Amino acid sequence: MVLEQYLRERLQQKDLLLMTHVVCGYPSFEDNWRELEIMAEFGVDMVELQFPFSEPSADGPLFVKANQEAVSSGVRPTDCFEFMRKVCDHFPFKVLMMGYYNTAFKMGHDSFIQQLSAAGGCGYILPDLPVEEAGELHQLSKTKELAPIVLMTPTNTDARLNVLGAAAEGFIYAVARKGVTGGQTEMGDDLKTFLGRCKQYTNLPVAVGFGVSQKADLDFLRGKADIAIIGTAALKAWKMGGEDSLRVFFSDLLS
Amino acid sequence: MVLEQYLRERLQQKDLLLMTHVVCGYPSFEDNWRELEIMAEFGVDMVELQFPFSEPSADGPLFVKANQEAVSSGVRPTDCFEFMRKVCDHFPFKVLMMGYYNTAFKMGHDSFIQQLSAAGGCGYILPDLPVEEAGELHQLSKTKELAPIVLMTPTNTDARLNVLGAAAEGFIYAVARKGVTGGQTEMGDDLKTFLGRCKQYTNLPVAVGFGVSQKADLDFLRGKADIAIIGTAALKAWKMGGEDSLRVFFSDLLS
Amino acid sequence: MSLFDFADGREGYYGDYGGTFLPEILATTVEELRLCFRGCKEDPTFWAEFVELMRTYSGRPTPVSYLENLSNKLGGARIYVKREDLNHTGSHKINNVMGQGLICKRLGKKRVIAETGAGQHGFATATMAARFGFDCKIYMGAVDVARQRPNVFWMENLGAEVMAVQDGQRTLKDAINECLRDWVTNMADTHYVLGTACGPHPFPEMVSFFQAIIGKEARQQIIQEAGKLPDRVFACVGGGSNAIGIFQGFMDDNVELIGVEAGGHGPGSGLHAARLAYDDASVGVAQGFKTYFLQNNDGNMLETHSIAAGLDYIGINPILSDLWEKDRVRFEAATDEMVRDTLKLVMRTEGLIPALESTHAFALAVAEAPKMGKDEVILINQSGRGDKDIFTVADTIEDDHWKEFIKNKAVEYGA
Amino acid sequence: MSLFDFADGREGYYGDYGGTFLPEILATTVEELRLCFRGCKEDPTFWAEFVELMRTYSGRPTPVSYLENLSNKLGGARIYVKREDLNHTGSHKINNVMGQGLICKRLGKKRVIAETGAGQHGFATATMAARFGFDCKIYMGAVDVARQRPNVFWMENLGAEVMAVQDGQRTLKDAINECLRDWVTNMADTHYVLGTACGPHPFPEMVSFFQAIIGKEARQQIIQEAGKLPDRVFACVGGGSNAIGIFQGFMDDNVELIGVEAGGHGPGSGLHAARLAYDDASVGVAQGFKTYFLQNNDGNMLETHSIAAGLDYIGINPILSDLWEKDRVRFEAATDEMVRDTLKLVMRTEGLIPALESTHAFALAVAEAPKMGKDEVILINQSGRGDKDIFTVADTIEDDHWKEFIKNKAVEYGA
Ligand SMILES: Cc1ncc(COP(=O)(O)O)c(C=O)c1O
Ligand SMILES: Cc1ncc(COP(=O)(O)O)c(C=O)c1O
Repeated sequence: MVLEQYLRERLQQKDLLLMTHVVCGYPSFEDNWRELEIMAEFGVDMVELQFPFSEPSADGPLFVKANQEAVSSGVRPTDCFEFMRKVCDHFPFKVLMMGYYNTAFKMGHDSFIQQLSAAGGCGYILPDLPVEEAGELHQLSKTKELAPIVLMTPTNTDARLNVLGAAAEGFIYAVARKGVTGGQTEMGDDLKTFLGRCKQYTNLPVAVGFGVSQKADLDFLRGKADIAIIGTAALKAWKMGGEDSLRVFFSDLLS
Repeated sequence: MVLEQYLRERLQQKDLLLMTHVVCGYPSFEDNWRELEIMAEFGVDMVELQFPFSEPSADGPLFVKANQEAVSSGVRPTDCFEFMRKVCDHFPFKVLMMGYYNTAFKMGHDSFIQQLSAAGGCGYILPDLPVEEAGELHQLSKTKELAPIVLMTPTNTDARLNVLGAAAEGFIYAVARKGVTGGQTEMGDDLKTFLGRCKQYTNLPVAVGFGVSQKADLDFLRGKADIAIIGTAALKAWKMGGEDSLRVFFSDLLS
Repeated sequence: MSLFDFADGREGYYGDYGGTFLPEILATTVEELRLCFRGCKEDPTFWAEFVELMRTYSGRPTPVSYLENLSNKLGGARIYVKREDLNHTGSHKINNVMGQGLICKRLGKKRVIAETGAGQHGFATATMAARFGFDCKIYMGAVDVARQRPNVFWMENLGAEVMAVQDGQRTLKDAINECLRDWVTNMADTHYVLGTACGPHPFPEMVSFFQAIIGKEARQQIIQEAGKLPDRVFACVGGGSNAIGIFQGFMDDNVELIGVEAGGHGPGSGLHAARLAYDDASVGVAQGFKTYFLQNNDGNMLETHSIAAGLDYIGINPILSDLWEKDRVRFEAATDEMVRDTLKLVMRTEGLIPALESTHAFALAVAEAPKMGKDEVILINQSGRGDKDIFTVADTIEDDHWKEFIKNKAVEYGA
Repeated sequence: MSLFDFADGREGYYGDYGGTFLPEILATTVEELRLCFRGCKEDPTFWAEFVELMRTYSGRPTPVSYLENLSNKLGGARIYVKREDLNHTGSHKINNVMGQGLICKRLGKKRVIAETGAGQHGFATATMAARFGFDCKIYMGAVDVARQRPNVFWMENLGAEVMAVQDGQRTLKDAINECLRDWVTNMADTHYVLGTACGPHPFPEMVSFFQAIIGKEARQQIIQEAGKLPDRVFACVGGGSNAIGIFQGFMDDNVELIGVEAGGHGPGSGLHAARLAYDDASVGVAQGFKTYFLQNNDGNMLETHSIAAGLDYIGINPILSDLWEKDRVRFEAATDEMVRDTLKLVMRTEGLIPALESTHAFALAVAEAPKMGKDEVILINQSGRGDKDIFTVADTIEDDHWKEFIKNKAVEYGA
């Protein structure tokens, strides 16, 4: 797989990779671009581009607002694919589509895979699409070497982690805690145990998301996971002070 | 009986007697007095002094208001008896107590009869006291030669009129129509028939009340009844223009 | 014990109370009504027709619910509730009203009138009139019209004309006077649907007859649910129809019956409607019958007050006056404050919202239950539901969100 | 015909519709719920416990009433009504809610959350929580909080916390999203009491299971009352729980089933909530399940509208989507205007005040009855009572007295 291979290569050079997140068209595609430039500056390895959806039920307040404002300002999936194409052409990091299943369902699985591939994406994260329902889409993904990202969570039983591990490709998205995006996560023994359990059921690189926001979190994760996912924290920084504060955020994070 | 005898004597001289009505203390006892003076001037034969009650459910709007205002300005039954004493001492006409049964009930039958007699009244009209319930009071009345006035109404069956006739003393109060005081009454065949029915069941003089308000009514009643009862119409006249308009009212009525 | 055998020959009297004190013009109408009612009462198919109507239209039998949480919390008697709140239109008033609808049909009349205080009886009567196809006019004191607008709204939409009575205190008793005035004028085609077990004979008997359906059901149900007869039965007493309704089920049993009146601001305050529980009432005759009234020494009626509009009445069911004197029914009063607290308790503990009237019965049960044994059983009559009381309850608990909401609505309406 | 045998092995699917589309974090919780529900469904004592609870607490069985006046007036089919309005809290929502209360108890959880639009489901859930002793938080769109304040008032007084949701359109669908967010955070001690037969499996099946009590009762009752099965059964469809509830009673009979959606301002207006009756919806996946949604070509949800807040929803019961495609259920829509007229008609003719939601079902029945034979029978599900709608109804009929009353109240409140 393209994505897994990419990650493994990067992991040769860095002990903890970084994936960041951008909500397409929020506040605007121009802002997105400037965010991405900074992320690239700081050597981010992967970026999720979230396709805005009207019912973002797994997201926390900040992303909910971002989704809604993007939808109501008229951001459409075609705009997002177009933007993705430009991003992939220009930046060195890998790009994943992130969003809710209805966006893919409504355009049709075929069309979704086709367009994602054409836009240069190398996978997708659809948090409301459980593996049982993902069969056809995962199958189609293979034809374009796209990685369907599977999430593992602390509430999953071992049996369930086994099923999830078997379905996963590219990397595992390990959800650091219960709840929606944007809350606080305690980096402690529970998380460590959980990540240990994940590793039992997958050989793929493990990315940790939900509440990763500062240097200490990265220090904690080093050695226990392969990728840190920065979501809400970066958007917060951007909203606070644009480019300057996003730069400060990343330099603190990676200091 | 004192009252019946008085009426029979008067009927020797006039073919239709007149009974009028005053709500004690409304608008004031002074007003009452001036009304009575005019009534006396016009040769009225009998007057009902209504004792104000808080629940005057058989009265129409004008008398309802009169009752309520009198009650809330503090007019009490003792005041009414006192006033009656003065009226009886001063005027030639006969005076009846008119009111609701609770006034008599609450002071006690004995006390009621005693006070009424002491005040010079010669009978009482309690429209919410049916003859079945009036036994004790009627009995007591005899000791003081007070006449308990019984009402006959157009809805009564013959059997009922018979019962009413048997219980009556002084005169019969014939209610000219359904409804409460103060409405319009059609002086026509129905009333004629009804008065005919009344006469079948009583030898007492018959007074007609409810809606008698003008000369034409008196003309109609002459020969069919013995007494005309003027209630609301006189109060209306008084309220419109005091002494002057009450005088005009009576001179029109008796012209 | 039959309340209505009139063995002493004084039909319509319960001890010294009751009777018929009406203008003579109504004698024939009332006699006609009395005879019609007698016929109905003696005709077993009539009761069956009534029960069937209430079953299919109003959802009877209403259940008896066990309040386990409240019982445990209070730590004494087991508390059960007869759920008259589940009736169509939300209170026991519908029992009487549908019964009188059947009577009105038998009388061949086409128009009904009714007084109403809280609006529950007017609402029920308007409903009955719509269902039976009668014309309907509801008399309601102007003060009550102003404070019970939601009920007025529904009455009008059900096709009734609602007349705001401007006389007297402009509350329930004045509405009754207006009804009597309408009736003496229109008795030929009009039946007066009196809303409680007051007024001239045969009303107390007739209303009790229909409301007896509560007690008949409740007796069977409580035996089934609780495994025994109740030790005490609590009912609120306005005019006294829901109370006599449930009490009749237990007349011959060793069951203590407790009527709960509106204590308002408490004894001595002059602001209450407790006729028997406090010392302020005396025997009188008004509005067609003899009973205890809140009146002054001259026999003029006093102002009354209660947080519950439906209990805010000067007189009381003459049957209850008699049963009280005979020590068969105990009388207590619940103050406005007790009622407020009890309502909150019952809502949170059991998910029930009793009408403010009914909450009076709950209040006394809550006060007495802790002192009773765990093997003892209390039965409360929940005469109605409290949704209707939202304005009153919101006012008394000073709910700011509600006030905000109303203010915003007013602005929407161009205030 | 069993709707829930899942003979094709795709548990939770009804044809192409249904399924479970939730964040992975909820997988274990939903599986636990599914297993608990399976256990309950297979345990006959559970159903008996549920029926008993509904009998003693909510007054079930609710009756079936014959509307003789309306039938005669329309001159066609004989019209009967299943009276879910007589339930405790005033609608069929309580059936589902009490059932889920029992489930929650079995799960050993101590806290419930629920979304609500009109407020009926929130009111019912707050009631259930008080009765079961659960903590309770109700999510309600801020727009709905503003327009349904009376229900909010009672929820709060029943001890629930009501959260005004400020996201999205700030109506029902946004409240569902908020519930899902709460649930993914607090699933360990919290049960999500979904209010209609939508959402992820097992909710559609579970809600249908409890609401089936309507159809079970109704089938027996209509045979008893009308002497035959109905020819047509009408139910309004918001999420689709009362409809599937009554329809299940007649699945295997030769009975036409009609679901009535919110036609709002009519077809083509863009202001309605008709998923199946009009052409505007398409299949999608949102809020945990696959069904027809009112969405645009990108899969983003459209704004919806109805005079009845409880019908104002983007999606529809997946079982009904399937039954519609299989021609087992016919779908129609009633416009706001039809609903207004029908409400007036039903109030004046029969003394019933159906909820605006339920009035949609009446509207279609009234439209079709005249064209049916006198020997034919219509059964309408009156899912709730309309008292709760007083603000909406008063607004739409522009009642000036009501507005005056509110303005005066506002002044009293210091406006
Ligand atoms: C719910 C409810 N309970 C009780 C009453 C009091 O009436 P009664 O004493 O006749 O039952 C009323 C009167 O309106 C009422 O609405
Ligand atoms: C009275 C009533 N009927 C119907 C509905 C619609 O829901 P459903 O389609 O799930 O029965 C609601 C929803 O709030 C309601 O309150």
